[in-house]
Amino acid sequence: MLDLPTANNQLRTTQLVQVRTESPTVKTFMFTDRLCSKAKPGQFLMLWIPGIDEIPLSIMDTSNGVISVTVKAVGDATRHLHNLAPGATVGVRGPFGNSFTESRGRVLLVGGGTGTAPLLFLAKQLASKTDRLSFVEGAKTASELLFVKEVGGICQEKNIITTTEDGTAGLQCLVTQPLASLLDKEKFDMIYVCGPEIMVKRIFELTEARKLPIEASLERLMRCGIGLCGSCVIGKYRVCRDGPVFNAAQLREMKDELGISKIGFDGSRIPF
Amino acid sequence: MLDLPTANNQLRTTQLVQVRTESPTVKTFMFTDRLCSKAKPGQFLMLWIPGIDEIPLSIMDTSNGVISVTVKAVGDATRHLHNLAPGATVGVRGPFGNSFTESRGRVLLVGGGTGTAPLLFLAKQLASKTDRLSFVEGAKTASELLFVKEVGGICQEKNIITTTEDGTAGLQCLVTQPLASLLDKEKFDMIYVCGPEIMVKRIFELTEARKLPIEASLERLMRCGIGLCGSCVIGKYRVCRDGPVFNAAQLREMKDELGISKIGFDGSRIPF
Amino acid sequence: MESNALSIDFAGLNLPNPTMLASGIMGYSAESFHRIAKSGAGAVVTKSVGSQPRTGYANPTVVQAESGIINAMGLPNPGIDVFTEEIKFSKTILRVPIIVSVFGYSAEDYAAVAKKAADAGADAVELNVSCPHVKQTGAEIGQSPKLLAEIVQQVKAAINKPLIVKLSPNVTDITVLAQAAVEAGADALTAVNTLRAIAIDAETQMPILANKKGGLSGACMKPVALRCVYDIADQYEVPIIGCGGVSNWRDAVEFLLAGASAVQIGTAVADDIEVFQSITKGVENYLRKKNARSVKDIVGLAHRK
Amino acid sequence: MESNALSIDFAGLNLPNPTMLASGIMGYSAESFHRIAKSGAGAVVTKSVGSQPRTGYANPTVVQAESGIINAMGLPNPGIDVFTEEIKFSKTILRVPIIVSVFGYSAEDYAAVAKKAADAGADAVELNVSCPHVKQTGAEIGQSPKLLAEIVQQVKAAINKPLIVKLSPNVTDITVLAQAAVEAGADALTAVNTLRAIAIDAETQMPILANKKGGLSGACMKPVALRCVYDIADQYEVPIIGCGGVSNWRDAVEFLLAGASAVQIGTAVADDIEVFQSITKGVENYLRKKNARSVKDIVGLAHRK
Ligand SMILES: Cc1cc2nc3c(=O)[nH]c(=O)nc-3n(C[C@H](O)[C@H](O)[C@H](O)COP(=O)(O)OP(=O)(O)OC[C@H]3O[C@@H](n4cnc5c(N)ncnc54)[C@H](O)[C@@H]3O)c2cc1C
Ligand SMILES: Cc1cc2nc3c(=O)[nH]c(=O)nc-3n(C[C@H](O)[C@H](O)[C@H](O)COP(=O)(O)OP(=O)(O)OC[C@H]3O[C@@H](n4cnc5c(N)ncnc54)[C@H](O)[C@@H]3O)c2cc1C
Ligand SMILES: Cc1cc2nc3c(=O)[nH]c(=O)nc-3n(C[C@H](O)[C@H](O)[C@H](O)COP(=O)(O)O)c2cc1C
Ligand SMILES: Cc1cc2nc3c(=O)[nH]c(=O)nc-3n(C[C@H](O)[C@H](O)[C@H](O)COP(=O)(O)O)c2cc1C
Ligand code: FES
Ligand code: FES
Repeated sequence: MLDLPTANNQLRTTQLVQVRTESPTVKTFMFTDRLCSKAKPGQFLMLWIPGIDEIPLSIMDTSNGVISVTVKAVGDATRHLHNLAPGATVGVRGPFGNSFTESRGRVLLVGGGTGTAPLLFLAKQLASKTDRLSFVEGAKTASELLFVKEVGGICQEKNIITTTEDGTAGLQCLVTQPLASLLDKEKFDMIYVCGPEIMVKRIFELTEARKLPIEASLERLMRCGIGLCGSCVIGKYRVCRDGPVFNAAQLREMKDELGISKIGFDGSRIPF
Repeated sequence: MLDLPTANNQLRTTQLVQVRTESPTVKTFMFTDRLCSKAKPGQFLMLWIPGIDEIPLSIMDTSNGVISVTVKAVGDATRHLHNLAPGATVGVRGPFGNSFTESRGRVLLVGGGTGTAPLLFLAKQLASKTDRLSFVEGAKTASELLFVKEVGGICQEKNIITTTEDGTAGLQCLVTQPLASLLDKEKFDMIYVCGPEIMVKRIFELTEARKLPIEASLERLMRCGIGLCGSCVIGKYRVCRDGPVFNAAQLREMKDELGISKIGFDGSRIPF
Repeated sequence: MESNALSIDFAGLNLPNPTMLASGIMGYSAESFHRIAKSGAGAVVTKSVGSQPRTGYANPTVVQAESGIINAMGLPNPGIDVFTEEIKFSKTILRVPIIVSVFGYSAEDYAAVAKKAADAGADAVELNVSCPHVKQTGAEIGQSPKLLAEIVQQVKAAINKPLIVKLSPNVTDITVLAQAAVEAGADALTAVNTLRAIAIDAETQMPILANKKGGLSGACMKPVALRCVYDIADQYEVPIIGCGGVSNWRDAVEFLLAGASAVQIGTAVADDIEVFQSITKGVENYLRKKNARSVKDIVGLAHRK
Repeated sequence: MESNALSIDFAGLNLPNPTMLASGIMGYSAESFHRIAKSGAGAVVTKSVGSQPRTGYANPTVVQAESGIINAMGLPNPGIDVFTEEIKFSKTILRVPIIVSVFGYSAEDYAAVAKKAADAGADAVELNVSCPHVKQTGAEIGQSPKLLAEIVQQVKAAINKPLIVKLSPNVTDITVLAQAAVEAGADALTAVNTLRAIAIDAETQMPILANKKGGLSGACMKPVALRCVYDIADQYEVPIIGCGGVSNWRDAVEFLLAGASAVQIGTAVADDIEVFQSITKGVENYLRKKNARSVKDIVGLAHRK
């Protein structure tokens, strides 16, 4: 059983111990936190950037009690975060949400953008437990392909596919493109997905057509992180509390919204 | 370590499962209570008689998870309690306070009135652990001698002395009277006392004169039971929190008040 | 579940049981209300809606306190015009009453939003009067008997659905506000909204919430909310919904005994969305044990001499 | 322990550290004050004393709440004439200031008691204005700016020791009361007393406290007490003692940051009488870590823009 969300909800402040640049737009931030060090792949935390904002971030690593989050600078909060150096104080709540189930057999992970981060955490956990671990990763351009080295250390090269939109590395296409044939060619016992919602939606269509099991991690506007405020609702589910990881049956229930609309800051439904 | 008082302070309601008449003025009330079933000899509870009062009572027994308290009808609350039958609802807080230390060797217990109750609890605990268990008990008259049978089942007859003021049983004298010679005659590794404060004071004088170890349980006006309100203060100690059991060193510190004055309902010092 | 002992007639609404979702909890979408109803709620209250959309405050909007949470969302809501669709859709799928919580900046504003909500099918309207009033920034409308009465009168005139006024606990004497609301025509009262509070972080030496101050809810405030209900019920014969710190059947029973006819549940949803069901079951057992034939048999019993 | 960083000058009193025993906690005897001082308190406040002895309410006078307790003692106290002896004796054995808490039923009554306390050697007087006022039974004196000002003026005129007014949180706007007290001559404020609350027992269906209603204290009320201090400090430059839910150094620091210059500790004494010492140590470490040379360097920092 997972902890009750309010049990992990106390805000703790901690100092950044390390900041690593992963790409021109992405950095990994490391800090210690006792509660988050027990987090499972798929869970997220709320990171407070004092005086600026508090944002949800997937946990990328917990080894040696050091928590890592991998963040893309997309707006005000993430840009401020990118300006922080080791020693800076941040606040942490969590871990929150459910986690990926632990599958055996042949497993496929599909990551887009920073969605690769929680999948890397998952891959490390599954490495010794699965028969085969395949990884498909996409990005706009070569320099934005995250964790190429780390993934290479876990999966055999023949089980890794990378795509870029500009063709600067791997196949020149969207990450969804090589998937159709891969799914036709190879048998997978579980497909884990994390990335932009449109990508998740496409991949879900592929797995549905083939009746394949899938677990996808979703992102929604989050405020409370503990299932109260309703900001993160999709269909009948709260992404922060019932997710962020959803299985095929659940994704089916939310197909009127998945990749189509989400709840905006004012609670109204806004199209993607 | 004992539980923090506030951890046991939640009021629970429970039903009386049995009421036993011990003497013309004393009854034993039995009920179940999870927290109190872990109580140690010397600890007390606060018993709520709904709509009437809440009073401190020593725990007399916890066997089979059934809590017993032995109560003398002396005023409004205790008389109302005496009128309750099995099935009646009462409220319980506690257990509170410290407990008697667990001595080995030759042990003497001296009880007056309902003060015999916690000593009986203690005697049961010590029976198998001590070399010799002696019991001295006093009352006004034969019918008020409590737990004569139970004490007889635990201590050898030669180690039991009873006194009554009217001579209807045992020696005709105060319980303190046979003590002086007993203490001169036999060696004791610990003397436990519970009863009216004047009795405690006299016995403490006897043990002090002989430099004998003693632990005495005291009674003071109690309201909060958790060390806040100050109603039960004697010297620098709170009977509810630092006691009710005090050792020789502590009794020495409070000798200006022991058996001399106590704090009344209005917080002023009133003489005994 | 729809046992007779549990069902209540509350200010004209028929509730299968006396538990309701409190305003502001998962309160935006028909699907959420549907799920909450399936989790056993006897009625749902929507997030407070105003005449215009509001994005609310920046994060942090929620901070954990000892046995409770402090929130300052800033009333994010899509505005009544957009929300009308959600109300209509909700009515097509919900079997329990939907109560629309409204707020405004003036009596006219309140009345206009309430009317739209009622026209869209709201079974009742709840007035959230704990938001700061424009002309007198900082102070809550729910702290002024005069302002409150004015708003209640206008809203009452604008709708013919039950009107519930949700009172603020941040007042010197809640019975004065209760009286103002009832005399102005309120059909029922919800007692209470959150307690004004703040959380400060020692490390950064600043208030944690982006809005600095917020409202305290959860188990920690129950004794205060219960006292508010007790105080009102002691003086007025108005139907009351108890709200504040309810998280189990015992809490619910305490509110009923204090004089509430129903309870709303907010913060406890975080730890268990099935809380409505478990409370209803617990209350049902309790009624059976006490040989009470109906929830209403125990309402206000704590006031007996 | 008597390090310079920790010692404060509070409204003319010299405290070795900014922690104080709150009124009503072990507050009757010189020996208790002595023990509390040895446990590290920088000052002690006595139980509230009136002109006449009072036996207080029947038990139950205390009931446990979630993360706090509710009490209704009914101001048991021996009356100022008897208590004078305790003050005098306390002065002979205490090395920290003793603040005598007084209450009354009229301005004259307050002034008379305060004068006797001051004459007996009280280092300061704290006015407990959270008790019901005779002419207007039920309402607290601390809820009426006018009554409060009257009392403060008369007491101020009667003594020449620092006068501290302890405010009630059960008001619509605590800054109004703070202003009334300060303008009437209060040298400092204590914020706050307990929150009005009730506990009801589901089994017996009755209020648990003999007095039915009581005051909620402890960790659960900290966010409200902290907000009260923050609100007052936001508007006035008066020395404030934070009170309500302080149980560790972090709580104390939060109150200092909110604008308090010292803190009082009540309920936390139940679980640990050494709480004064551990808070003082924690604050000392904190100041060192923050390179602050004195407690006063951090007072009110949470108000920076
Ligand atoms: C469960 C979850 C896990 C996430 N994990 C990661 C991660 O590992 N790495 C990463 O880089 N990003 C992650 N995100 C996204 C990240 O939270 C947003 O990029 C960030 O909040 C943007 O904030 P901003 O102020 O920089 O951008 P803004 O300019 O404020 O907004 C840019 C976009 O970010 C999104 N956003 C803004 N605020 C929030 C919020 N409070 N909650 C959710 N989305 C918001 C909105 O879509 C918005 O349009 C995750 C989001 C969720 C919900
Ligand atoms: C730690 C402790 C353990 C006790 N254990 C027992 C026990 O096992 N059996 C037993 O019969 N009695 C015990 N007592 C005494 C018992 O609490 C009182 O006899 C009882 O409170 C009397 O209440 P009343 O209303 O019947 O009498 P009242 O008429 O109210 O008072 C009679 C006398 O009882 C004492 N008393 C009254 N109220 C209280 C109170 N709240 N706290 C303490 N004393 C009070 C006073 O000395 C008073 O003068 C114990 C007391 C303490 C402090
Ligand atoms: C996250 C959150 C948002 C809230 N939003 C609203 C709101 O929009 N309107 C309102 O009247 N009350 C709102 N409230 C207050 C609740 O409805 C309720 O009165 C309060 O939380 C006390 O109940 P509880 O202890 O069960 O949570 C909100 C509470 C929380 C925790
Ligand atoms: C048992 C008890 C008795 C109290 N008696 C008084 C009192 O006589 N006068 C007073 O001003 N405050 C009294 N108070 C209130 C405290 O001084 C304090 O304001 C309140 O408990 C909040 O602080 P805390 O959370 O640290 O306990 C009492 C509180 C308790 C718990
Ligand atoms: S973020 Fe509040 S419900 Fe999910
Ligand atoms: S009974 Fe309150 S301090 Fe002991």
